[in-house]
Amino acid sequence: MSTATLPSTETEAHTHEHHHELPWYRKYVFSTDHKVISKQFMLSSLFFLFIGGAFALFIRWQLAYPGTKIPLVGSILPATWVTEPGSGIITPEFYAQLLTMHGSIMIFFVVIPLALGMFGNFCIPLMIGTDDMALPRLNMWSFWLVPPAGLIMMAGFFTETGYATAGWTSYPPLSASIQLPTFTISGQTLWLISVFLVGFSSIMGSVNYVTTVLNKRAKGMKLFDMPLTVWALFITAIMAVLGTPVLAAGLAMLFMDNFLHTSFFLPDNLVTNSKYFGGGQPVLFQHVFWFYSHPAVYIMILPLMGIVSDVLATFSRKPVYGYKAMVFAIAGIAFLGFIVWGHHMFQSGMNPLLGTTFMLSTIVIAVPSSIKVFNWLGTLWRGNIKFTSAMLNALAFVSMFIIGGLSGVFMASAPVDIYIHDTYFIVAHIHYVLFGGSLFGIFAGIYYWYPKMFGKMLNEAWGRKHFYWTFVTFNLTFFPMHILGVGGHMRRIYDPNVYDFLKGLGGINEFITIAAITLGFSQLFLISNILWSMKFGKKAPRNPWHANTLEWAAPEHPGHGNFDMDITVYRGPYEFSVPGRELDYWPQWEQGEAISAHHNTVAVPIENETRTFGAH
Amino acid sequence: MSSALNLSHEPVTRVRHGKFAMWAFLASELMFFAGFFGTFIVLRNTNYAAFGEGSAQLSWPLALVNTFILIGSSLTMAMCIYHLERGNNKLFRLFMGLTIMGGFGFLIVKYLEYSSKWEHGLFPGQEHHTLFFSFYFLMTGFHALHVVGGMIPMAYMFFRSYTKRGYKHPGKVETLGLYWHFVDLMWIFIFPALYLMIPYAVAGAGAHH
Amino acid sequence: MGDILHVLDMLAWFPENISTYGAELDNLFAIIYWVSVAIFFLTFGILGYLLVKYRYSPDRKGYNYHGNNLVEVTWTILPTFLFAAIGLYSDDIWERTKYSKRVPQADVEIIVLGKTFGWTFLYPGSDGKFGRNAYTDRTARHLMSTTNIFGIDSTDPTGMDDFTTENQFRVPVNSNIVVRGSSIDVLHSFFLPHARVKQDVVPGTWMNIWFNLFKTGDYELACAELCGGGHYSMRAEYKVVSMADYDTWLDKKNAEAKAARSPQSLPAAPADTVAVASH
Amino acid sequence: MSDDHGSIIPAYMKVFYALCAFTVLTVAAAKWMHFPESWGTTGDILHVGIGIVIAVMKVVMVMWIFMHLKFDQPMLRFFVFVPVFLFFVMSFALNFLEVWTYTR
Ligand code: HEA
Ligand code: HEA
Ligand code: CUA
Ligand SMILES: [Cu+2]
Repeated sequence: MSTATLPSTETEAHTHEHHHELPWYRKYVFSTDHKVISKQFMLSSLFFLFIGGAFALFIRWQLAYPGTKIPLVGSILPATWVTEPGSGIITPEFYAQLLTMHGSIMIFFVVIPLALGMFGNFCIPLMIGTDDMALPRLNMWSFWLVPPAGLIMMAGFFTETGYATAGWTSYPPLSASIQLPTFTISGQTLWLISVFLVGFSSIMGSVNYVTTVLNKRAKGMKLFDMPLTVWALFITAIMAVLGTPVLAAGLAMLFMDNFLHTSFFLPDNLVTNSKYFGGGQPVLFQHVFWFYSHPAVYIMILPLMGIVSDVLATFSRKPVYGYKAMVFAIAGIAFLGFIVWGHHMFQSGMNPLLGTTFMLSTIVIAVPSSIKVFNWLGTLWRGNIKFTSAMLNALAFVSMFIIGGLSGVFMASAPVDIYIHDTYFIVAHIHYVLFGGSLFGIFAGIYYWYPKMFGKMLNEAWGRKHFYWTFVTFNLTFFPMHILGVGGHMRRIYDPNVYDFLKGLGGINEFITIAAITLGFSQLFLISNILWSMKFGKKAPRNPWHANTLEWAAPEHPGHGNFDMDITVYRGPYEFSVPGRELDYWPQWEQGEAISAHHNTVAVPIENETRTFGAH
Repeated sequence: MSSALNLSHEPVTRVRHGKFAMWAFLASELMFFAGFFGTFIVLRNTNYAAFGEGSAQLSWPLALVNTFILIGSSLTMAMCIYHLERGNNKLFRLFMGLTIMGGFGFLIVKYLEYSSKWEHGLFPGQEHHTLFFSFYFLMTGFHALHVVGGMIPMAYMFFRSYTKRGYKHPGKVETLGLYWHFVDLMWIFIFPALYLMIPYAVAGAGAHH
Repeated sequence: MGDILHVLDMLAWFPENISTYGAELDNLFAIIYWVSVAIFFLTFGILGYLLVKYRYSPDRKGYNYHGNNLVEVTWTILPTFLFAAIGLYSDDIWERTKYSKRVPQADVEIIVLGKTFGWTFLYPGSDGKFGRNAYTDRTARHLMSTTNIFGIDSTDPTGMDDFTTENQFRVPVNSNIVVRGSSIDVLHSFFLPHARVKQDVVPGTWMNIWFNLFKTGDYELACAELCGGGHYSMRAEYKVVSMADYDTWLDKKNAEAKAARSPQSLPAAPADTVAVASH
Repeated sequence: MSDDHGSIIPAYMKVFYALCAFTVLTVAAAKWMHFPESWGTTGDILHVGIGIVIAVMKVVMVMWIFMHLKFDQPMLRFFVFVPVFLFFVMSFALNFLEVWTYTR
């Protein structure tokens, strides 16, 4: 048993902490320890999840019961948000602000920071067996840009125009606010600054991840010995490094259009009374925006694909099926992700010829995605499956991603997209991939690594409750949205009852809202579980899931420096249930016969493999 | 205890962390300017005449001077890394000083250019502003910010070299050097794109401003 | 049970289709839908089977198996063919509905401008020809203003019978309607749910939109691109009428337009002077 | 560093002189090379093309020598190739197909 051979770490961890004697603010606030930074990302994002979620519930109330008073909080809403003070009925303008803030917060302050910031920070150094990131100080800054950015975005509330209103996609000319005088600080300019800052944060983080993965792997760890989580984070980081700056360029230009009334995205002959110069192209912004934001949707899901692969392997006690194919599929998705951005613009007025090319490349993305799905199924095949909370969430990821991905194929077909573009079909897709995919993946990761993060076990019974409630109400909330979409219900509309052809859909809207409220409150299980277990949870053993990857070689609650022993990697990350061994797992760090990760049959000795990439 | 462990070993790729990260960051920077150039090309093609007029109003001799300044400071930067690596603090200081002066020189010329643009009413919001000048201020502005960003650590290193121990981190200088060459490199594209490639006036596409 | 099936049968929820190519789009949707349903049941079936069959049992171990290249290649190639087929078939339809060179010969041509928050239509009148305006002549764009959003050159006699309508329009049944769309402020999207038409209209550019409707009746036009607080209310109504009815209507509008604008009264502001079409 | 075999300074100086020369050349080409009016946009394309070719040559020299790509791990070159590739993809999509729609 591997853990038996390890030194007891209790005392050592203590001497270690005394040794450094960092002041408290260096330990918990401006810490350079990747684990602390990871927790900071986690807490700030969960906080934003609640804000974004609360906004969503406002949206839902309005759609189900247009023009009625919002219960509970209606009477205390600020006067600018409601039709008249105390009425509790939100205005159309505020509705637009709500959906903009909901989308922006969920994407820029919840999923990206969780997927890339939290898991990137936590998993990479531990899973490659090193003490910290390559550049810890840079890492600290990559977190500390996020809270100010969040505050800046929320500060839109104090401007005259309120929050940004142009949707999370913020297409000009609507987002160029030319009717405002120059040098106005509006919700939109703050939005632009804020997103610029989080973008910079993810660039800094990603630069660090790329360097760390390539430079700091433990002795003996080839690239193809890395767990899929690390692979996925690594490739995602590359995408972020290359994609984010393009968005930043677009934001800079849009900022100038807002603040100085330049006209990068404003054409001649806009019939307005204000002064601007013309000559620009509105559709150009969409190109620049989606050049980043399509890759960004993969930034939001690839890390979770890696995590889910690890969780599935661990709890079905089986190697990941087709490890190498999985790596190539991730790389393939990442590459293709950069050449499909136009599928958001089929109806935007770009050249239809481009529509053809983007449609074909988009449909091709379904191929690496299917490879991943089938390999996950293959991983379960002949396993010995334990339904822990982490596993349940991982399975939900797989199944919900299938649904969300399939609805993606509808939209990828440009002629079909003519009708469903900008309807609730898209909203259903968004939430199936982002909530059903990313967020379930994030939950899986949290349940899986919580013991290593906090040294305590989460309460399993509550975890399951959280899962079942979430899974059921999630589907009740978002599946009917497909139907709304097929019925022609446009997205981003304040009151569907204006249209005769939408009159029959009110019942569905109501149903969705009730489910959504339940869904929102189901999240309280998660939050209370996290907070309660930090203090009162059972103490976690070193390797609670009997997993193979290196983070489980670290002490129960690793301190600065992570490991209490030298790490050498002897085999791939997924040697579960090796025949002839008593234990059904075989950690990467445990000495013994070496096995590589990616051969196709049972146990081939390492001598037959040529070590290529960066071996020591 | 962690000091006894060998977790933080030699970089696997044999490229220092800082340098590696800088290259990754430069890839990012390349994409940042790629976004500007991408839109620039499109809008130049659709506002052919206006871009021609705007471009003709810029002062290419000043920009030419600036090009030489930047090339020169790139050279001195390369030199100062060379000398610091060989432990020659004096020559390091000399070349670092020259590089900083290059940066200052560049900014001064830029200031002259900008103030003449201000006088001619070419700033955003002023009457003769056109889309071309939006690009001009966008690209040269971000470039100038990059220059300033490079000069701050340079100044730090420069003043540290006056302390008793001198400045002892050739690695950091090398990393900064990469950045500085990148700034030079971007200028090598910006210079012809804005100042020299004046679109031919094409008949029929009359100017609208 | 029947009700549940109805809810799950997504195809039943489409609003009635009234355009010629709409049937093709719906059909393509249905094809992808049934393929997806099949994939759904396939994958979920396998998943459910695996989860039940291989659930935890203390006296069993997992299987140390890393995968098989042949299997891997198979399940790469099969979906590739499937998706390639969907892609190629889709492209065929796409070209026919959207490519500019495939826009058919117009029986009726209309210009539409979106503005916050409404739609204005310009009809060429009974001569079927537009006069000089911002669409027909790029150099007339400088005439565009808040009172003359189409940039109509009122000195051009061809445009004498051109008339506008607000938030309402009419088209004849069984004819090729070609709409040239643009916007005067922000992006809007010209969405005819029943006709399966959607096209963003972009200020500064003219979009080609075309359709051919086979059923008469009253329908709605919606805006499908967020354009501000009033986005939800940017609605218009349209009537699909028989050719004969359409002609009578045209004549009536022409008479009105001519009466409102004698050739001498120079800077005409059509949007203001022309009475809104009464249906 | 890999420049231990003899000094690298001559190489630096050569690059510096070449950069200066190319700078003069690009100005000269832009200012004194004219194509007949009748060539229309072809003239502009040539004009721009020459400028770009010279700029690319300059930049390659800077990266190859000043930024040590010649001497360092070849892997670092990917940090240049990949963005350049993506830039081409982006520009292609934006221009070669897009302009046609916009100017319609
Ligand atoms: C995590 C986020 C995420 C992910 C992973 C995806 C994945 C995909 N998305 Fe999605 N998308 C978004 C987030 C995401 N998307 C968001 C946020 C928007 C809206 C933005 C906005 O406008 O606000 C959007 C919008 C969007 C559009 C624009 C729609 C419109 O506005 O009109 C399109 C169009 O093509 C699209 C397509 C796809 C496709 C083809 C995939 C593919 O990657 C899916 C591939 C997966 C599968 C295909 C399923 C698995 C495969 C199988 C089960 C095997 C099949 C088996 C056999 C064939 C045998 N997406
Ligand atoms: C990860 C991303 C993510 C997540 C998790 C969610 C979660 C939810 N989303 Fe959202 N959504 C987006 C990303 C996301 N969304 C994006 C990108 C858009 C497009 C925006 C745009 O058009 O620009 C969008 C748009 C969008 C719309 C369309 C708006 C429109 O077009 O008009 C709707 C409508 O129903 C909606 C609903 C919901 C609901 C009900 C949830 C629920 O899952 C929320 C569940 C709630 C919580 C998790 C928080 C729990 C909170 C509490 C328990 C506290 C309760 C307290 C009070 C009420 C005071 N979302
Ligand atoms: Cu116009 Cu929405
Ligand atoms: Cu996309």
